[in-house]
Amino acid sequence: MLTKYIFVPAAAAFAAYILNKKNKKAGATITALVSAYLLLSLALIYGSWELNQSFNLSLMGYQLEFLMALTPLSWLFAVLTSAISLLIAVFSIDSQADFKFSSVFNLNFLLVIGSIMGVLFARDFLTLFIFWELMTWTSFYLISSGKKKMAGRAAYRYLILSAAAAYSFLMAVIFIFQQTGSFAFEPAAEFLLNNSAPQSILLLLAISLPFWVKAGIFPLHVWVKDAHGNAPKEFSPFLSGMLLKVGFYGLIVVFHQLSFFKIIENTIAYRGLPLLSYLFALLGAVTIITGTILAIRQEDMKKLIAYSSISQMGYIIIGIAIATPLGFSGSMLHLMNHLIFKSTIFLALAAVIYRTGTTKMYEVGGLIFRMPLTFAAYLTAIIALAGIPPTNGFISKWVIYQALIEKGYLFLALAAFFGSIASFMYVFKPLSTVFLGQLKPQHQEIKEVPLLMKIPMLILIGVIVLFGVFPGIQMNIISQISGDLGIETVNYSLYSIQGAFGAWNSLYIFNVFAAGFVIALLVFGLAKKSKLVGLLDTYSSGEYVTDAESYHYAYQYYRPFDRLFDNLAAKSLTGFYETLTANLLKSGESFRRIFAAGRVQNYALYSVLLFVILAAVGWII
Amino acid sequence: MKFRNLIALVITAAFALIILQAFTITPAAGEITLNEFGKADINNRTAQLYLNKSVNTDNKKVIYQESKNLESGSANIVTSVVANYRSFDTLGEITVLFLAAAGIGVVLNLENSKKKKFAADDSSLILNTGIKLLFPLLLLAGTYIFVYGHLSPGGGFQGGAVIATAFLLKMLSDNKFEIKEISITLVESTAGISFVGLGLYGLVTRGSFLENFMATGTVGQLFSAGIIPLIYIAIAFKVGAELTNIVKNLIEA
Amino acid sequence: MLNFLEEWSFFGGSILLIFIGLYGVLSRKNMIKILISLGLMDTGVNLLLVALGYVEAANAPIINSVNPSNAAAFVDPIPQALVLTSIVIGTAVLALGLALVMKIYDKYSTLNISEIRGLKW
Amino acid sequence: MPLISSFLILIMLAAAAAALAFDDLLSSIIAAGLVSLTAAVLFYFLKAPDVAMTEAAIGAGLTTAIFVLALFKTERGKSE
Repeated sequence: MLTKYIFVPAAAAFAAYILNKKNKKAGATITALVSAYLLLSLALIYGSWELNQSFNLSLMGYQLEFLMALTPLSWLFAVLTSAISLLIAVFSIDSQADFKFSSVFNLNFLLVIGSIMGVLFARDFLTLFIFWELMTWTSFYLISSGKKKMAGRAAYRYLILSAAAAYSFLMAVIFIFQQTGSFAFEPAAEFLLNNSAPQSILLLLAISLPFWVKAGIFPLHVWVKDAHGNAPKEFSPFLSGMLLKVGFYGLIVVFHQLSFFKIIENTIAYRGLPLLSYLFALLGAVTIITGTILAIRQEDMKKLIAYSSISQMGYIIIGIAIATPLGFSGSMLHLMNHLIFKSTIFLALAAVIYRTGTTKMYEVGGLIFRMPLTFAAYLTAIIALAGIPPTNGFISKWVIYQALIEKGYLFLALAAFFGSIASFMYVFKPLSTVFLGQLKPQHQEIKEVPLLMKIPMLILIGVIVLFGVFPGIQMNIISQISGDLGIETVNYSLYSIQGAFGAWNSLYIFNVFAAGFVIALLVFGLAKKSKLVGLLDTYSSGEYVTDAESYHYAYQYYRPFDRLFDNLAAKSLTGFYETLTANLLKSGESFRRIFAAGRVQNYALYSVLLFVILAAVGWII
Repeated sequence: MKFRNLIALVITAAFALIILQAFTITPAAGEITLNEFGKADINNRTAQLYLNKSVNTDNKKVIYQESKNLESGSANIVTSVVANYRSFDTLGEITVLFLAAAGIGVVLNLENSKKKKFAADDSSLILNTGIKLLFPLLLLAGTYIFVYGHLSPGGGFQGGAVIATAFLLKMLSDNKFEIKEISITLVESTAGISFVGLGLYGLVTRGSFLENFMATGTVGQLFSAGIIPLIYIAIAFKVGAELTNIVKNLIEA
Repeated sequence: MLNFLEEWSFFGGSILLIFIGLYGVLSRKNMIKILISLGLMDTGVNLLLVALGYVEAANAPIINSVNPSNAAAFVDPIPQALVLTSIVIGTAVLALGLALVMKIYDKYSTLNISEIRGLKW
Repeated sequence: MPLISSFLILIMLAAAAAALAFDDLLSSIIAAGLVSLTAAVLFYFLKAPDVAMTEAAIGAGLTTAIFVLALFKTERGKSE
């Protein structure tokens, strides 16, 4: 009964499309209902891991077999998908009026959900490929339906990278199919294990390429910024929260279920880790540093958070690559937590954009007085992102640090620490410029967002703190996953996790923080209040300052810090790719000049010459 | 001689040598080769079936003015190939012709050009009068050629070309003579539609496109050969209109 | 001897005609001449095809009072039928080419193919 | 008959060569028309009256006329 997770959203998609033409809120409502239904029925099949389904299709004389099965891993991802889509759909019910193509948005959104479900339950390459492509295409339409001019270009870049990677996937899969005669995972894994190691590694790298792209790991991260920054504001949380994570799902499948780690087990190692795995972890470290530095320089809030997403992906890939029990658990924890707090951030920003209509940070300010709940959601989320207890972000990072220090990977740990500290720098920038500071005159009349937008943010705040105190809830499913994949499980209880050098007990920490919070609240309530004065009520040496904006600086917020990295950032990877393309085109141009100098008859001459040569060869042979 | 011509000559000569080789080589056993000149073995070619007017490979004898109700009633075998056995092919070919004519119209873009007539005002009286006399005769000759296409050499293509030539001469000699675009379009599309309509009628009544659905009559009589004369008339009008259109476009460009 | 002469005059002649046309296409600079050469190639190919279907001492494939039945020897009608349409289409294509030449002449005022700047860079 | 056809083919080839060799385009076109005309006669010798007719009407007649038209629209038209 796994096909219903695909076909219910698909059927609902068209219903939503038609009904949305009548009523602008119908589409998002249907999306929310379908997501809730999916969430509910997924909860009901929790634990029945033997569930599987296959159906045959006869196409032009070929028998195609589609295999689907439920594993703890796919269950977790499916739950995350439906949960986040539920929240986003509820959030977007009221903002549909902003949309020019809201019917198409809901159609594609439901199709994305359905195709992600298809990817997650697929047990053979063909099914995986079909739904993967469907997901790519539908999300391509979603990204390109963004309001900005750049949206189409960003989506195009995303599509080109995804398509190129998908072709490499397809080629490797067809090669394997030729050898084994089946598309299913198990015979493929068996074949790859018994094959010569270099070839297997190459095949698996080709298979994993689309997942690297989707996860946005360092050399392939170039699509992430523009896609996130230009996607519709309701889709950005899903894009950053879920779509990137599907890449990690694919990577875990390749690494464990297709036995990539078993194949490279006996290759050259560095500190007990196969060199290739270490390389992946290193890529993660580079991703963290790149994403962090570039995020600090951003002026657009959505692009800033997009870079932050890139850097957080680095943590996840490090943990997955080193594949120790702690590392894997940390990665999965961080994966979930990142999904939660990043969606919160994007939803808070979406609320800001919904009210102000701009994504430039220096065009807004002082919204704390007008949108306090949004501010609270954003604040909680960035505390989690920066990894400060008692939020969930701290725990996952803590577990990853433990895993890195346990094995002594110094550089990786350094990158992780750097990313964690510097992350507060870049998330503080929107906090300071958007919510604090001076309220712009044109935003005086702004109100807090409607109730339906508040609810998802409130839920997410609650979840952040809940998982910050009780990580055992997450560890339950993670231990099942690691058991399923053959990784040792970490000792844990409801509120504590056993690390390499000691246990983490979040209940103590939470109590300490709660006590501190209560004390601070008491001080705030009892002590003398600070007096709010108007910004212009100040002495300025006899000059009158009439422009409030002069006191609120938000543009180039971290200029002194940026200056340190100016040279480095000038050599960005996007620029490198662009130079590469330009040089390639130039060399092609010069090649063309030699052979196609613009004389029409030369072309005729070439073709006749070719014909003569072919005929001569045929005659001689 | 320039260097470039020399290269062209050398390449052409090499090509020619290789192709000529195919005619002089002695074939190995069982190898399909070109015949020697004049030694084509009709009995082993598809043409034999068409000559016997029976694609069922039974060797029927067809006698002029006697045989009745044959598969294809045309006395001219080339006609029965063009307009009956391979008439779908012919439909495609007149489509190509139509596309070429349309392409010329598009390329020359008549709206923008200055509509300068080719014929000078002072075309001589002799030419003018001669063509005035010749014009109906040419039309008649063209009509004869395509109406008798199934009995004697000739047919739609030739007849259409003769008619187009008649109009060409008229256009060259007479400055005031003008064919309206709409009449050409009308003739052409009517002819095309009737060709396809004949085919569709065959499809509906006999089960295959362009199949003969009329009695074929006696070989050698004017009213015989089923739909072949009809198809050839359609082809003649279409080819005539298209060639006229091409010529008209070139003249008025 | 005579048969050999005839064979080589038809096959060799038509092939030579094709290659004269090909040489013209490759070497001439004048666009109208290139089109003329294409027309020559066309004729050569048609001649070769019809010559391949020729049968010695046979009749044209028409049943009439001179050849009252299909028992008489006929030449192959299929190449003839194909060549019939090929000639018409060849002419139409040449006319299309000429229309292009006229347009190019309007723009560049030259028929010389190597002087047309739009094709160079 | 072989002699006549061989002779005609020689004429045809000579006319084809002349069509390429002439500097004057009008002469070239006329020579090409001559090629078509001889080809039409050769088709008749090859027992292909239908093709001969087509070649005479279209190849020799119409094509030549179209070429001449195009010539007068381009190079010859310039001197007027």
